[in-house]
Amino acid sequence: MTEMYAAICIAILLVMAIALARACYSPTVYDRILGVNMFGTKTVLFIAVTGYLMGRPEFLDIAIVYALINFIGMVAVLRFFEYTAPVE
Amino acid sequence: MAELIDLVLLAMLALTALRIIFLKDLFAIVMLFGIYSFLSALIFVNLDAVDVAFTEASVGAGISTVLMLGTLALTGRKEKKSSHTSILPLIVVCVTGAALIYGTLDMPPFGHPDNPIHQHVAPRYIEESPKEVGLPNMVTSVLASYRGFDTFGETVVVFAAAIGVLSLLGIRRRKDKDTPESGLEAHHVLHVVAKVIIPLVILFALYVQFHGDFGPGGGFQAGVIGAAAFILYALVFGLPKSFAVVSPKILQLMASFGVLLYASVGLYSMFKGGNFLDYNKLAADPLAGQHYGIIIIELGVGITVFAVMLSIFYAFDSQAERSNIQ
Amino acid sequence: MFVLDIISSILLIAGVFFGLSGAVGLFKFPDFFTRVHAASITDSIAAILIIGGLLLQTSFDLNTAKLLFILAFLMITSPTASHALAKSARHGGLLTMAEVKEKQQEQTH
Amino acid sequence: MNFILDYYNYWIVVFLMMTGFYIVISANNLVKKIVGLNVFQTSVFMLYISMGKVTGGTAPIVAEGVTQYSNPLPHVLILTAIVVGVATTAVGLALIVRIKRAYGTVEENEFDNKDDAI
Repeated sequence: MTEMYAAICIAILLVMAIALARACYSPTVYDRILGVNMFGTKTVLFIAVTGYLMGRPEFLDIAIVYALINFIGMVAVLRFFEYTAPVE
Repeated sequence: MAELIDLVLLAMLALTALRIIFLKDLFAIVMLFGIYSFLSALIFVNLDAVDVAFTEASVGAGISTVLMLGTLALTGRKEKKSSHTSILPLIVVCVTGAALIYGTLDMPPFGHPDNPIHQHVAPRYIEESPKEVGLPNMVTSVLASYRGFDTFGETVVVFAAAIGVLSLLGIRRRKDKDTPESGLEAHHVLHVVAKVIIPLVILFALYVQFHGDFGPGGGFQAGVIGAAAFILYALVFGLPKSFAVVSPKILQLMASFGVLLYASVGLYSMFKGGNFLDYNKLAADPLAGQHYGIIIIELGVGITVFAVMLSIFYAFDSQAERSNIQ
Repeated sequence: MFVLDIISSILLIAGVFFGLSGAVGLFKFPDFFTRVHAASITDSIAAILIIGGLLLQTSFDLNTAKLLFILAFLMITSPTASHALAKSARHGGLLTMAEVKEKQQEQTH
Repeated sequence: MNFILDYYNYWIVVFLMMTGFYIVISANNLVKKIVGLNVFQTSVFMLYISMGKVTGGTAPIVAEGVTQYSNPLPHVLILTAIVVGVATTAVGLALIVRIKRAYGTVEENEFDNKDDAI
């Protein structure tokens, strides 16, 4: 099962890299937010899988924090974004 | 496998930092900074520092990003063309970097068990702390018991930061009722979901607070997560409603109460005939004394951090709302 | 146990497949709203499949509860975030590709 | 390859540190400077945590059947440093808000000029 987890980890890392690329280079500001959000949810899954890969799955708490902070960051971006006029 | 993940994550971190230099849109910079914090927390998980990852994910990625976004709402989101020449900084940075890289070659190799850092003090913490303090989480025992005095200092620094921010900005309440509702009032789905999420988050904060002795977590993290729940409430429903739930006055009282709670544990142990923050004297059984002491001071830290983070957010958000309504 | 391992492997691989296809969609689709569609739907299904795969490896303890909590949390927040983002993009005046084409045609006529 | 793996973490730390340093000294906008400071700060955290890692070790929380733990001391130092770091960042941002109110700008050269005009 360990090899399986390792392969899944690498694949999720790949997805994260693509989402990061979208966040770095994006046509509109909304695409950037989308990339950041996708990056966040994939990190949650990544931590969950690495917990099993390393054999210490009790650290799933960190994944919960990630999911929570990702959502709050998203809401904060939307909220303060209304104050600053879009440029693109 | 851990090395490979480490390699990839650090490379992603470096690329993110590099991209921050070249972006001109401050909004994008702050969002990339959020990713940067997330990535560094992931690396901390991979390097076995779960408690640090917990803190970095909640504090660095959560609170810092929200505060920076609040500042951007006040200062505008475009960086203007710099009048500096960028050659001189580049030379300075390259020379310093080269010197530092030269210095790293003398460092002990990464991850080797015989490195000097692992020879002194740390073995004692690893071997003795489960017996002396009786907690499985060594980070909590070192933080709260062995280095309790240090942690007390950090708590006071956090408290001082709140005083600094409040004296610079202040929290303004709007008196007139006619001003338009703030918050994301157009997003009805968000309102419903926030109502479901917030109790869960507060519950999770309490779990982190009291489970910190056995798993990753503790007062610092729990305080920040609790504050994040109320920040979410303030973001979605607007500041006036949030003031009705937790008023800034109560927060100021809570912040000072937490610090006093921490200090009073120290004074009580002196009163019982020990040194300052000597938990062994708190109860007849030294182990039980350690338990009481750690739970109470973690509670103090949690209350202070919660109150400080939330009042700092109030200060920034009330400024942002005020200037954007005018 | 062997059967469980196989089932959870299948779930994990399927989850990663959907995750990857969503990431590709993030670059391949023509306008913002289709990209939101790609990202949000695959996000949800990937979360369900991967956490489902991990759930089969637990033995009904605290970890199971935590995984279920993460799953529930993601199921609530991730679609909400996508919805709010798409809504504010719409309010911010972003147009779909079809609308952009329509506008261009109007201008040329 | 071993040589690279032994020092890779430190090199990335130096790179991040220099990136943060460059942003601080070259950026004109004060908010960007704060971001640079935070990048710098995180690189220092990374250095400490890298030094605390033991290959084959695990997180310093007692578990059955584990003999090798990573060093908990850097974790404690950095945990508190992160919280203090965000507190100082908040003070810095508050100062920026005040500067914006006093000068009407947060670009370094612009309020320098205004100072000279007075």
